[in-house]
Amino acid sequence: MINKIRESAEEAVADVKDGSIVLIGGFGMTGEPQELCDALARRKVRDLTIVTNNAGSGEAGIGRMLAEGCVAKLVCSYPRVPGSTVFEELYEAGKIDLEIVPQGTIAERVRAGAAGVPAFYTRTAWGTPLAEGKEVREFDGKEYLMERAIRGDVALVKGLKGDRWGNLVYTKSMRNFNPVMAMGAEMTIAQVKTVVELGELDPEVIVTPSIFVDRVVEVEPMNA
Amino acid sequence: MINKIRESAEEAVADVKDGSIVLIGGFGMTGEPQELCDALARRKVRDLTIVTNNAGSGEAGIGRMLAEGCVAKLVCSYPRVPGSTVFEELYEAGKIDLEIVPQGTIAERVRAGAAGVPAFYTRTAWGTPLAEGKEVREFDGKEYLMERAIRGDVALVKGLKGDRWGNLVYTKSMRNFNPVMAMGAEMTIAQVKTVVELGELDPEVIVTPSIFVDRVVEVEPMNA
Amino acid sequence: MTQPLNRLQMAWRCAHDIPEGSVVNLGVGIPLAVLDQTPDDREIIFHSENGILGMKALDPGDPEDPELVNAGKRPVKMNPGGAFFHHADSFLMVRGGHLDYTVLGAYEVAENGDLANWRLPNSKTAPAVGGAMDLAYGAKQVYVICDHNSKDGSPKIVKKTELPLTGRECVSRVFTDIAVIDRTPDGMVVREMIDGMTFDELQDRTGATLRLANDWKPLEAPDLDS
Amino acid sequence: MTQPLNRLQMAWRCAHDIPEGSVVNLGVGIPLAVLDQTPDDREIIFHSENGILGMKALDPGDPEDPELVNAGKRPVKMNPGGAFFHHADSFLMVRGGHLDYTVLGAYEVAENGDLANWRLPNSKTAPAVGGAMDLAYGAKQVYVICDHNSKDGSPKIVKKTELPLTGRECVSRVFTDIAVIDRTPDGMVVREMIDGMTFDELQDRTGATLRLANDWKPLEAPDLDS
Repeated sequence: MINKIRESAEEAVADVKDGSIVLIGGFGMTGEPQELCDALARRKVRDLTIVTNNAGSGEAGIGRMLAEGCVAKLVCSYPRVPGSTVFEELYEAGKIDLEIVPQGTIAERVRAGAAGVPAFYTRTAWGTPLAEGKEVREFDGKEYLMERAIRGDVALVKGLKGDRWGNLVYTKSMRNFNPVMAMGAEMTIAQVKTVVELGELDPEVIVTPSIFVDRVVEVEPMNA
Repeated sequence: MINKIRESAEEAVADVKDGSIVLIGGFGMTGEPQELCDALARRKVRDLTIVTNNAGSGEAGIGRMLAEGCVAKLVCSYPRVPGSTVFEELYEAGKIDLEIVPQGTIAERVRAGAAGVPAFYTRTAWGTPLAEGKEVREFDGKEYLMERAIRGDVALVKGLKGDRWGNLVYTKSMRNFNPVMAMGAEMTIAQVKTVVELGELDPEVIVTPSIFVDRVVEVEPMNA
Repeated sequence: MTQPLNRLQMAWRCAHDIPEGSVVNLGVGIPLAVLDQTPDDREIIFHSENGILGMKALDPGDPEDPELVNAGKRPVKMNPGGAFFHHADSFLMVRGGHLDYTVLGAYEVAENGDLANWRLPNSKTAPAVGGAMDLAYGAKQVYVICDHNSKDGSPKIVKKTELPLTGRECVSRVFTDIAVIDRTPDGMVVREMIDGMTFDELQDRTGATLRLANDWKPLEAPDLDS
Repeated sequence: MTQPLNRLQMAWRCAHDIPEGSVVNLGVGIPLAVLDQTPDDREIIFHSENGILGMKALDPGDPEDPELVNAGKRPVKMNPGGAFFHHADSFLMVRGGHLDYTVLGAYEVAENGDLANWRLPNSKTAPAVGGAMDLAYGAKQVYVICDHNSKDGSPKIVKKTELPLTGRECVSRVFTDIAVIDRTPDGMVVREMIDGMTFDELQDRTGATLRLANDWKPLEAPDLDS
């Protein structure tokens, strides 16, 4: 029997290695897999590169991973959000690398990695400082930048419901980056509010099909 | 008030021009927007390039467009299906151009066109006859082909339900290429089994959001 | 001379120019106020880059749902006909040219339409771009709402930008507190300016070379508390 | 000598090698028969490129639904846990390396793993590739089911392919009517051959150079009507 259910966030992240590339879903607090991030932070994993849209808020989740010194590099579009004081301190002290990527380019680079596309061209950021060092190529009279795929070792995502095969559904705007990150890593770990019986999720409405998910853990969220 | 509902298939396709690139959803008969194709065929539109997975079956839908001489070029992965006699005759008589594209490359090229990506790299078809004339480039020690985006002038798709904003849902494996083609054209025309009131489709389960769809027509399908 | 428009009035004036049926993305900051200023009888589909089409401003007393927020991470609600989707699909919409309008803030707009809105010079804080660069090239029309001048009086509409760019030649119209200005192939054209202001006064407060439209009108907005 | 396996037996033998929990795509033709030959107590997630995970073979008497078909356009049904998605997502799964196995048919398999399965030489009919090229490079393991020899006796497992390629160096295991053969870094290794056949006889019927595994076993399958 296929059973991807894990008993705890600790168990689910127990073998994440130092130096991993970790994709993390969420947009600000909404959809951030906070309990999985906390479990990683408690393990004091080191030298992670994390790919996520923001830099965490407050002292839980991504913010806690930063505070615990787990993160060597942050790839994101917008590290400045209210409450992201930890990141700013590390950044000003030169203790963390930052790669700023336009929000849609993060999503597209991760999707490309998920789709076996090593590189693609996009207009976004052409002619701006974020184009520095990137190949420029003309198609049909317009110039585009070449962007490389991002592939994660691990993805941490948050869903509303999940089943033992790994199917996930979300709710409202907590969906955001979660299904994208879920496709983008060798090992995808999902925290959900509720584990449901196999077959309970309608095949028409599953957003992240089982194939992308390796582990599912039901957590009691702090801010449920 | 936004109202994308059209009264008939004829009205919905009335202004499709000769020479257009027309993306057509469906996989074999399943999900093929037959009544829209028939309406185009009756108009005897000429010199179309159609992008679709198969070459139609029988004498309705895509098969009828071929029989009526609407199609100058077919871009597809698999023109040989039972009942696709019309295509074979045109092909053997040299009366139609054929571009064979791997099935996933069709989907990815159309999605790229929808996403503002003019070109991307893929491993599929590398080292095969379908790689001829395509740029080869190495990333991380492996060679890939460059594929160009496909962008349609018109897309014809089939849904189960649609609303006046243009939101669509499908059922089971009729979904197939339909949501992909729906994203990929300047003008997307959807035939649905049922037009529903705005708000009746749950925002969590809409597969093709309104932004991609320009016209919706309720048809009484022949094989309902 | 009429008072310059406040922020809500600028948002109101911008909302006024967005026709029914448009799909519109609103940048963080003043542009998000367009959501509240859209006439109730006008059907507009608002896109939020975090995966929403059809969002709507909360009415006073509406419950706030932390799982239903806009790009500024503030709670919103949904119109009938709305839909949720993930970030890759959301930015496919943005980057594939599917949005009719985006409304963005600006530090500088150049007379060729160059936009700078993400990074101030000599900033010690970490850079942050969000979805601005995606939107600048993605939407069919890029509208900008910004004060006409910075607090130190320097113009935001300039001959040539000096700040790091968000996108080149992308801005189509600018709504400021004192004017509405189109970027056209022939340069910057003033469509509206507040009553009592002369063209010369407006030009003095502007870095770019302006031209006054023959059919220019006074810039007006209802009273709105900002 | 034992009878060569029929098509259902080849599919059964292949199904036997796919472990529980795998995600598997089946090519059109004999490979699709693997769907029917999978042990009931083994949970395998079957992918169909037309947008299905979790499909299942119809049981006798099950209704046929024209809107629920596999890649061969034949009706199927769903297992609990299945999901529908569109073609771009479906081929993201294929091309992004998310499938554990694909099972394909073959005209030729070369000893370096090159696969030709889409185009016969001098064919007057239109070419047709479907999803074979996507699958050949996409799945982690590419299994092939084919007769060991063509009707004219020529081998399908060859030194070097002569037909148009589907993919290079992609095949990992071949199930024929008389043998199971692995493609390894050291060449083609025979894991099983039917009882009573000698290695020399098998080699005579094969274009590629074979090596017999030390722990080779007889190739066996239950009676199945083809």
